[in-house]
Amino acid sequence: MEQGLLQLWASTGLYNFTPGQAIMIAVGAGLIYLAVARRFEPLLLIPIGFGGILANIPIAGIAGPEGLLGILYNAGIESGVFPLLIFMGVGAMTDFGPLLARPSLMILGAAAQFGIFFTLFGAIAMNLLPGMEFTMADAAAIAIIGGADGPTAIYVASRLAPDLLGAIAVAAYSYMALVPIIQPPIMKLLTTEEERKTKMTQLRHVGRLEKILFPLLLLLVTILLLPSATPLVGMLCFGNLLKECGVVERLSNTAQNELINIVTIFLGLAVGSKLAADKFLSAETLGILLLGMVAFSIGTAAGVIMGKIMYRVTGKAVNPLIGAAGVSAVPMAARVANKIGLQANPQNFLLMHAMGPNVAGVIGSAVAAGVLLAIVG
Amino acid sequence: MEQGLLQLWASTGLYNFTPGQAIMIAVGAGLIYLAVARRFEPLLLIPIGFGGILANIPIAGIAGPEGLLGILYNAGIESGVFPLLIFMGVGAMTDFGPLLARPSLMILGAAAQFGIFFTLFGAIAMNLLPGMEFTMADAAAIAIIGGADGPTAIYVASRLAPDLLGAIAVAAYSYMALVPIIQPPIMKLLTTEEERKTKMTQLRHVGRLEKILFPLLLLLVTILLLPSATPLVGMLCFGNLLKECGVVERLSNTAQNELINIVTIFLGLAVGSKLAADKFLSAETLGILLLGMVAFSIGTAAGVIMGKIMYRVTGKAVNPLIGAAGVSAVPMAARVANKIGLQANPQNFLLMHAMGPNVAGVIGSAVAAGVLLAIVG
Amino acid sequence: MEQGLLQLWASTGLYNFTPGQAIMIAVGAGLIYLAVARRFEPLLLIPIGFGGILANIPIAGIAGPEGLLGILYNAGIESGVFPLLIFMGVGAMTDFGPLLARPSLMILGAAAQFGIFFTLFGAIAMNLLPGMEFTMADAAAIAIIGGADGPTAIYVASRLAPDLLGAIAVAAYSYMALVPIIQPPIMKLLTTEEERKTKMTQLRHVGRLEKILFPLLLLLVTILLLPSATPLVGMLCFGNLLKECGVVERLSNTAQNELINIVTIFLGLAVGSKLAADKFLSAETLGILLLGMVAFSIGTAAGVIMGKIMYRVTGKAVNPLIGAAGVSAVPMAARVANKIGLQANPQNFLLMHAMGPNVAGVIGSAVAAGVLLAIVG
Amino acid sequence: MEIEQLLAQSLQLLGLGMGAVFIILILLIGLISIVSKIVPDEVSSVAAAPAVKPAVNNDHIAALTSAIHQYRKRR
Amino acid sequence: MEIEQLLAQSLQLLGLGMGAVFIILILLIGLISIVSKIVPDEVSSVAAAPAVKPAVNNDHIAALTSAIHQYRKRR
Amino acid sequence: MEIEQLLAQSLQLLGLGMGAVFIILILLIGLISIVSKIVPDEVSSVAAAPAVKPAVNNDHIAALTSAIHQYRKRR
Ligand code: NA
Ligand code: NA
Ligand code: NA
Repeated sequence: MEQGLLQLWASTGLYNFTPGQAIMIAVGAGLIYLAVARRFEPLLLIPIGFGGILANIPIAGIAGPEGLLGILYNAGIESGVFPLLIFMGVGAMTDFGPLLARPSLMILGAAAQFGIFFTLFGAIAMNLLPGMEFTMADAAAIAIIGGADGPTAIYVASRLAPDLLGAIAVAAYSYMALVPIIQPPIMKLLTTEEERKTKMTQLRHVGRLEKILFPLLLLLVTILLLPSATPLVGMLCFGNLLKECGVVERLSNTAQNELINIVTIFLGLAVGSKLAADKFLSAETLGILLLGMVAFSIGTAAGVIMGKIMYRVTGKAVNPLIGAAGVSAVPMAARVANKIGLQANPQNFLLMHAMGPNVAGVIGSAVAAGVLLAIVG
Repeated sequence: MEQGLLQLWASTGLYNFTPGQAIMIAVGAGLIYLAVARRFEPLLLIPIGFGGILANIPIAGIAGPEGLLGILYNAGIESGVFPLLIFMGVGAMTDFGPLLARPSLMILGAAAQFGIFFTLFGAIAMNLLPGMEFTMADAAAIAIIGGADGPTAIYVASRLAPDLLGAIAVAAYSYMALVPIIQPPIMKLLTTEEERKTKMTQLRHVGRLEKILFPLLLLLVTILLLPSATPLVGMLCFGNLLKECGVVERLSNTAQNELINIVTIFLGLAVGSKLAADKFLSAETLGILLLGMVAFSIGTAAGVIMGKIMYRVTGKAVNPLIGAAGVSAVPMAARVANKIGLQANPQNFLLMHAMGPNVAGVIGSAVAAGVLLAIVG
Repeated sequence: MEQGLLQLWASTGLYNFTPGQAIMIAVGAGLIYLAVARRFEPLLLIPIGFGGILANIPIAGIAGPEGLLGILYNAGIESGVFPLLIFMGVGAMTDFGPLLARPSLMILGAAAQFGIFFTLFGAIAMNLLPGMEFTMADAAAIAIIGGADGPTAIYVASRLAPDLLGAIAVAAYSYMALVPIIQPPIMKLLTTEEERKTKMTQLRHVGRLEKILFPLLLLLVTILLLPSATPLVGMLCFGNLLKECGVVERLSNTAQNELINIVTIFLGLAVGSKLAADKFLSAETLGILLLGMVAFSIGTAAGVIMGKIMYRVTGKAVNPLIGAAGVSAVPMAARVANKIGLQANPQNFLLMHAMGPNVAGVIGSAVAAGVLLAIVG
Repeated sequence: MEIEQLLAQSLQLLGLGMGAVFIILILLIGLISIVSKIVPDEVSSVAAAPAVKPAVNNDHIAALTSAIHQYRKRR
Repeated sequence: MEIEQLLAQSLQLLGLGMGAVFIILILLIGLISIVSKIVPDEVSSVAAAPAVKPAVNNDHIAALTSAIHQYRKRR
Repeated sequence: MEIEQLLAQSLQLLGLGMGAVFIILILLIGLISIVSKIVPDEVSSVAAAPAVKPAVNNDHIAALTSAIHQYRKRR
């Protein structure tokens, strides 16, 4: 009996906890709090936070190779399958109409990717600080946070720096949720009241055939110039083709509902498995959080500055605020541009105009991911 | 031609049948009959019964390592993934409100787990009979039938005694279906007419925040005291958090509909793969069926007796009948308590009062499973 | 910088394309065109065509063992899981009522399988041509195209001739889409105006219990006589039992909606992975396309001729046109029979009468698949 | 294998295959006809009732138990 | 193992198991009771609002950052 | 690798990466503009019709066949 009691006691969490595990369980709970009370990207941060709690339970080994989270991680993230399926679902949910109505605004979605590559440089420069040791692969994986796109970040991190995946995913989704906090001051700082008041002309109607052809064109260009981006871009295009072609509605519905929901649950739990204390509680995580913030800010600034250039070039036909939406973070960044525009001019509805650069930003960061995978991977 | 005919004849089922296979196909058909005509847990027993038929087809090897059922078994049951996902779905479908409204009734859900541990002892004692050879792991896997909870039983059996999994799952779901037959006589035997007439006061309203916090509290306690139960309890809590937090409705809906349906189909077929004649048609199966019945009966009795204790302690504020719901078998056991209560007093609606012990029984048997896995596993 | 540019250039598609890959990307786009603009089986041909494009992207390796398509292929087609799950969904969507109402018409579904076995002979005979080298396994896999049933063809091809799978799947689905072109001339050639005018008496009502028993009877007969067909037939019967038993509606709904949609997406993409240029662009593919056409035509003819026999035997109670529906290609072939019937006699509605042979054709080709797997496999 | 052999084998498969298909489907026709005569026109009330009460006897366990006994006796 | 030993072990498991079940559920009863007293009757307006505006401060990053600092100090 | 080398490489990546992003998106802008001019304002009636009758010619097989022939000739 005594022996059994001892065995039971030795198998309690109380007996086996490490301080790191306790802290990480608190961090997981904190993510859940932010997701529920503050609506921080709850679809991802609740599963990630809960997965983080499960991963740090002593003895149970839920994040180990034979535990549920470990199995999900190996099957879906190490293989790259989950982020690609999410991207398919994103494609099936995305309307590229606003982008097609005024394709020149895609340039804003390109400019905002400057956040990614500047951050790459910044991450390498951080090696000058003591205690930081980022390889080029680490730096690339961190930089992709600046893409403001969750599945892209997870896909790249799983390929280049799996050990940092937990921190990168948490940073990416957290900053996406923080876009309404991070972006406005930068946008206001870089634009004049007059610029912000700029109204834009209504978007032209886009025909169905153009919408069907777009994913195929996008894939074609990516195939010709950057095959390493085709897994991501390809699945985005596939999902979008399912949506736009109009003849496979049942597949499109499944891709953007049940399938993406199932994969989101699994992906979130599996990402949570990388919130194990020994990997997460390190100076690198602080660096990642800092660099992620830099990436978002620089990306926003680059987008706005390109917006100012277009404002001049087009003779005030483009409101520079929509440049900030180029970071992606769909549709949050477009909403922020709309809100700041309304503050300057209550008749100034920028939402649909910002959606073009916004979805262009998704393409832009997938392309950037392709470059990083091709050269660093 | 002749050779071909012979080859074809030698590949017929008629040529290759063993008597055991024929009997097991009849057993599978019997389970389907009971599920369809008698509504014995059809969601599980139809896939299990059909899987049992498929598993016993000669030559085809459907339950073998390269057959569909074998693949599903290895991917989902040996790994533990399927029962855990079912548990997540159960969590997303369960309203812990009645339990939170009157938490003291959880004690009834604890008492009913006596059925599990008494049966463990009984299974070991059965070794005194000739022809029975249950190891401690076998006994623990059989005992968990007394938990009256299908996924818990499958999860524990897959870890401790995979060879007995088929019989254990069949017994667990069959007895869950038989709850309206097994429980009433025991309940009536142990209670007086006056006790059964006891009315209970209406349950208090439970706020949303309490419901959100409950799964986290439950997980916390389990982490601290019994980490070996956290895979099961954790997924139950995760599912329940998805449901209650209110910000991820699409994930909650998927967890309690499409995902659990898909997993139920796969789980049932995979469990059926363990109805192969050579494993199932043995004295052990008879023992399992007998012990399962004992487990249910003892669990019911223990719950009712604890109910009688609470009846006295609380000054007749608790109807002892709801103790029987503590075995879980949600929501059947709660309905039975309600029905017997109505027989004694047509104004006596016990359903919601019995739901508290009922869902507490799910937690209780997951905890019991954790103890068995920690000490025996 | 130069080095980086060179590295990037050396990683472009433009630098790495082979002519075969470019052609196959065009073929993939062509399949998508036919699916979207001409409604050629879009549910399958869009994923297959898109998968074909992805599989032929240089460098990216999407169809390789670590690429998404390769992973899906290994997990779902090499294992046989995907076609079997599709068959389950087909079972859950199929109403065998018309077949049960007049079972004698199943003979038409048997006769149409002559297309399969004649094509087997034809494929072997093609070896007499230079450049063709079909083994018996290849021939059997090609012949099954004549079954006019996609999942059956993919299942058999994956077991007998995985290298030919891409061409076989494309041929099978293309000809299924072409049924309204291929069948009418054959049907008109072999029947007289008077025969085509034949009206058929209304079908009797079929009770629920008969519908529940049918999948079990079908499985029983298959088990006894042809176990090698039981994976396919078994899953068809399982799906149908879920539908007809009436007590597991949620499983039936999931099997015929979300689950089959998810598997269709994965199956299509995975089949596309076999459209790699080096396998597809060969004389064999031409042979397969030719033989597939022969198989459909012969199957149609055999069905119609058996229809003419029944027309005589029954004293003009059977319209020979419905024999053509025996090839399966559900429900297209039944619709074609209906249409040709209406052309001969505007009051002659054959649709429901043709559905019996139509679904019998599914069973017939699954049985034929079992024979091929038993003897050739 | 020589082409002649392959051709012979494929002819044989043609015969066997069509034979199997016809035998199985004809057998099925027979079984369906028998069932349709045995089975009452509408399904038995037990199965059709929308919310039937669960089993009223133990024939389930009895069935399993007797199956096992039967099997063990035969061995 | 001898049957006596097994029986003894299973009796021990009975005690330990029921003990664990009761301890955990009783602990939970206590915690739920405490929570139900602390928590306001209806959920705080922040969480209940159907379309709350996203976070208004940086306590998120602050939380993570301080967690890491705390941990690093302890090591 | 030395930190100087890493910094140089990352600067290079910055140039290459932004270059690739701009080239691809600008190319896409051009293609979209061309397509929007070529494509009729509303989709062709063939594709838009809700229940189009299936293919009326054999251009499908023709396409595949010619693709294969073309390829085989080139080899
Ligand atoms: Na982006
Ligand atoms: Na229980
Ligand atoms: Na067929």
